[in-house]
Amino acid sequence: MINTVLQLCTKRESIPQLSVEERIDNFQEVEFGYAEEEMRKEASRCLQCEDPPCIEACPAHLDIKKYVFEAREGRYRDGLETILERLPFPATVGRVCPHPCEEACVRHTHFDPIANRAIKRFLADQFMDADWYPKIETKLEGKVAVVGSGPAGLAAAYYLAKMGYGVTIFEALPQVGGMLRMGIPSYRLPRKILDGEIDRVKNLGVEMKTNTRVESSDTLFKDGYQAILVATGAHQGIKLGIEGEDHPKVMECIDFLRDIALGKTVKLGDRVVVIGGGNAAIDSARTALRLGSKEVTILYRRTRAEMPADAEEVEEAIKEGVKIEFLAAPKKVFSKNGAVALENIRMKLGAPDASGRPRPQPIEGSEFKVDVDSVIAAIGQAPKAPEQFNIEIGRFGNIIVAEGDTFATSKEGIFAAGDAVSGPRTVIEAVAAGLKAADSIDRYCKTKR
Amino acid sequence: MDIEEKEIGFSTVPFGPQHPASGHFHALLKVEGEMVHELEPHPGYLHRGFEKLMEYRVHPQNCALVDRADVLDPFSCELGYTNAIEKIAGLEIPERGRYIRIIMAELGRILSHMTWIGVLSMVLGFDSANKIAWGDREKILRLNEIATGGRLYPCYLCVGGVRRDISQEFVDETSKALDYLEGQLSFYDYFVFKNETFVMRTEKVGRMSAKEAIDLGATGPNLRACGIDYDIRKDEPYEVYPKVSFNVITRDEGDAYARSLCRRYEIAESISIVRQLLNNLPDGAFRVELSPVWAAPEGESYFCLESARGEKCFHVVSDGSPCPYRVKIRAPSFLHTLSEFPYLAKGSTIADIPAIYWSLDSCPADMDR
Amino acid sequence: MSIFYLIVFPGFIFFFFFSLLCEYIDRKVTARLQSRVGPPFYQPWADFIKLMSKESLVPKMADRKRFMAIPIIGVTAVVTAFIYIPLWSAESPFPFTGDIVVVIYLLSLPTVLLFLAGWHSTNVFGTIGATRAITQLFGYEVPFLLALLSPALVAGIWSFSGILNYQVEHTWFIAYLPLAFIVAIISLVGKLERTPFDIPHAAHEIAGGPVAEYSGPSLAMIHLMVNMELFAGSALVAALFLGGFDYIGIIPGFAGAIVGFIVFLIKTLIVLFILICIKSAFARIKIDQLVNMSLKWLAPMAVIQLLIVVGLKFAGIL
Amino acid sequence: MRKMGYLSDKFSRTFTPFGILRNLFRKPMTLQFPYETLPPLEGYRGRHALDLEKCAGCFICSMICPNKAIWPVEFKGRKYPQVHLGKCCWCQLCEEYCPNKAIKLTPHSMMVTMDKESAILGLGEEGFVPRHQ
Repeated sequence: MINTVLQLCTKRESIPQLSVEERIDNFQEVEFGYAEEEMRKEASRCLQCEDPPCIEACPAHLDIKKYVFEAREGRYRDGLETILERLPFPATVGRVCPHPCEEACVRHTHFDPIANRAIKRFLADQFMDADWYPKIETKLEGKVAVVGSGPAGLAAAYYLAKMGYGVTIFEALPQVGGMLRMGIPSYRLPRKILDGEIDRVKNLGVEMKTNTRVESSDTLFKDGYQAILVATGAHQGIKLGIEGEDHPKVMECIDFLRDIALGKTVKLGDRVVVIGGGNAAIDSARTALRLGSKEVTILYRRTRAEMPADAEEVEEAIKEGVKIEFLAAPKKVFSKNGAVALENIRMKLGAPDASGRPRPQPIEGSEFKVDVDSVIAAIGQAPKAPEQFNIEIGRFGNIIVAEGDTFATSKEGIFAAGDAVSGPRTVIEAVAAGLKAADSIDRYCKTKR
Repeated sequence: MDIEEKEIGFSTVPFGPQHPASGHFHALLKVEGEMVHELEPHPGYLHRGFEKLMEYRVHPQNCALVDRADVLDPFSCELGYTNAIEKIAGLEIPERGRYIRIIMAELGRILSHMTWIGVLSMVLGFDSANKIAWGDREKILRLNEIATGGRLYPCYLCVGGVRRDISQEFVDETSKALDYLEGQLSFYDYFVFKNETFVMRTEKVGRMSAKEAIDLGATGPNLRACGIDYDIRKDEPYEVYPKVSFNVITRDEGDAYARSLCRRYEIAESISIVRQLLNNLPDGAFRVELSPVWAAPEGESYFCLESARGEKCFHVVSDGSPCPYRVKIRAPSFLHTLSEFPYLAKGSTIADIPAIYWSLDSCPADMDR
Repeated sequence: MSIFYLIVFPGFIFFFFFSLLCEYIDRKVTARLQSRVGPPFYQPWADFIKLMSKESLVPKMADRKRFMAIPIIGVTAVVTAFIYIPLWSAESPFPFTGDIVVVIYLLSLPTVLLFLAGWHSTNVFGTIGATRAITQLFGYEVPFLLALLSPALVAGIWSFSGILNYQVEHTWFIAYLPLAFIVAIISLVGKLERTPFDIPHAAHEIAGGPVAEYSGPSLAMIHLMVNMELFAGSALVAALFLGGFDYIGIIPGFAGAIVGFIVFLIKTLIVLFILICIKSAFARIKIDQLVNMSLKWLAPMAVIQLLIVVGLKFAGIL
Repeated sequence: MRKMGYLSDKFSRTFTPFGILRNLFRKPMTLQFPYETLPPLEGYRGRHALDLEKCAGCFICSMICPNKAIWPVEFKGRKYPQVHLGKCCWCQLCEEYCPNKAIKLTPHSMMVTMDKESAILGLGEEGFVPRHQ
């Protein structure tokens, strides 16, 4: 049927948020989801394309057209079921996903794209504590070990358990969730939601051993595990590479966010400088604001257009009072009787480098000094290579995986997925990788039997 | 035709809708021999209901639709509609966009006057002038093709500026075409406007004094031919007209011949205006990017502009949705055909009716909208 | 032999083809004057055949027989008029004194028939067109007759052969009677209802006037009649004022007749060219202006011309 | 004196129109249309052409069309937009707002058809591919 031009030219329903004053000093959730009636209106804006670009753009190829249509019809349960086929924890992804599907939506250029993430989140929130979640289909006697409980590991465990394998997850840190818990602050992803979704994986009979580092793959094989999935993620922060970097006040953003997540108290002082432009930098800046520091500035080498962070996140940060210095990079760190001084240099954009973004060149003699209380470096993460499995490791510490979707590493029976393979990517890509790894492990186990 | 009229000896001659001279405008002439006693207009044959259609369309669609309202001078409709909406929203158009709009509006005026020369001479039986005038009109249509991609219906304006930039090729082509037209104007002088039979057919035909013209609501060349120099481009300047110097043409006889000369010199004025604009055309942005989702804020505006036929005004009421709530177009031809024409036709002969009708340059499409 | 004259050579067949050729020349040259390319040469024939294949409608109120008869009478009138015009020698195939009067009368018959056609078609436009045709008849008939009177007066005889022989001996009448030539041309335009004076079938006011109701073969006949009248009229003026078949030098026998015939056609085309220029240079004027002009300007000029001729004849120069 | 001016004015007015004779010696302005045509400009808004791969089937073109000249039609198991050339007003809004530039107005303007059906741009190879190219 042909929608009228009025339906095409309706603006997007605005997503309700906490005002800046209420959220500045606490870790309450910033964005709460759509009300039902608003969500129905937003879902009815979808044009139901014949071959939807949003499905191709989504790394997990969720059937967005189907679940938005079901949301519009009011059949929320069917909508959630179509999501659960390819995504085990919709509530989490519904809050933190950088929604590539909305960039690919046909309405993106002129007509305000559909808020797929908010619709997915609404569907997930409806049935947070429902009990009809899918159970194990058929019990198989195989056993699979998953090292690392990040989104990739959890997703793979979920699907393997659903297929009937006995799955145990080994987690080095005291709590399960990997980057979901450590990297993402609770104002974006409340812990209650995360725990609810992880319990859903537990209900499938997945055993989770925390505080246990896996020493070597042979011990696991001896314990009767048929296959091992390495999903250790990318927790290794990249060093700034400038003098005076090892000053105690200069922290790594991953360690800073992990300490906050684990409940330790970190003293930052009033003036905080965050170096970097990704989501991690924005999160650490906003967390610093919530911890009480007055003046938080972000230094970023390039301009706003090239910032890898989400556009909405940057806007929220600016709304909350974070100042962003573009075209500036740290040069030297001075420590003057306890206080930290940071010497930065102005940059200008040159020819595009390997990543296609213009390469910043320092402008001679444009140094300027800034006195700060603490510095957080958030210029990127890299995967820490798990040597104990002696599998082939790439140049940046990422695990080399065979071509195609087998996710098999150099050693037979050991698979790898998530950030550990691809480097720091989005949550949804890790989940997609976990899903594919689960299928290839299933195929592997069937062939071995 | 009721019965008693027959006794008085009037016969009614239809100046019908399918008539070659009337162009879908129907009027009943009460005729006694050759003398026209009274003319009873019957408009409505070309009423397509634009004002209602526009209430269900977003602004970009309306810009493409509205230039069908006035068939012979489509640009003035688009200019009127877009300016009315911009007036409500208080939108600022980049300088280059303004210049391009007025260049195309003036070219539209030249186009409309060339068409008028063609049709008037066709109606007076002057076949060769019609063919030559419509031959020269092709030059302007070719310019439209180069600039906007469409010939008569440019669909070129949008709220916030123009949809395409004009290229250097267009600028050269325009100056060439304008030089050619200027040469042709001197040819028209001695071939059409100083032609004995043309003068015989138009002099002292459809004469109205200044006071009558005002009472009848005449605007544009018809009013200026009666000696009143009322030109909206001068009195209430809009867009870039303050930056352009041109003079308002007035004659004082007020008959068909005076109206013809008014329009002939207006072509010369328009040519000079376009030249001035082309010489100092600023660079830079030509459009404010607005998506169809954009909605004009609540409010209404009344924007008048000088179209080829006279004062054309757009009264647009917006209720904050992407579609206008109500659009009223004040079309100059409405008054030309329904108030001036019956008044002037009283007492003239049948042969004068088409001459008066087309000397008022009233376009039936513009009248009925 | 006379059957051949009647049917083939100066008769219907030749006249039919050549008048359609005249229409082609008329349309082509007007097009070129209006800087258009103009129709291909077979256009008039194509129009004629197309119209002949169409159905001929007759208005309910009109009398069918008379409505259909008018165009045919018109065509016969013009063809018989053409027979008497001498083409290749002083004598036309059926010479007799006074044949100019017959030709003039037969050439003015079409206008009367147009009036009848308009009246019979009971259409509003038809009646207006018919009345206009008659008023136009008065307008141009008087000057036309006066203009043709002066050559007959100079030659002293009312017959083509007399006038042509006179022109062969002396120079063409255009040299003697320039005023009469001008009046003849202008009133010929009135007679043929061409653009400055095509008021009866003014396409834009009364949609075709008397011929509004005609369609199919009868309309084809009317167009044929108009074309034939165009050719016959310009042949008449060429014969009377430009010396018909006369050319410098004598070529005896049959060849001379052919050359004479060709020279005559060329002169007719010259007159036709003058008519075309007038048609493409002027707009249509109103009926009262026409009658005004002809009685105020054309008739006095023709009378002045007659007085001059009488004066010269009396003084014995001519 | 006015009389003389009047007369000379009338005299000049009757003979200057013959200046049109100069057109006899000039090239006519008109072109013999089907055989000689003006070169089409590349920006000209003529017949539509649809790139079947790029089209996402969102039908924004049919919604934005002021005359509702575009509507979906079944073709190779999927719905594609179909344009009715009789209703289209050549405003190029469909091309401007098509998200992945699937529908375009080509400068091809020979759209004379003898039958009504071919005025509706059907979908087959012949449909959206301009006939004379």
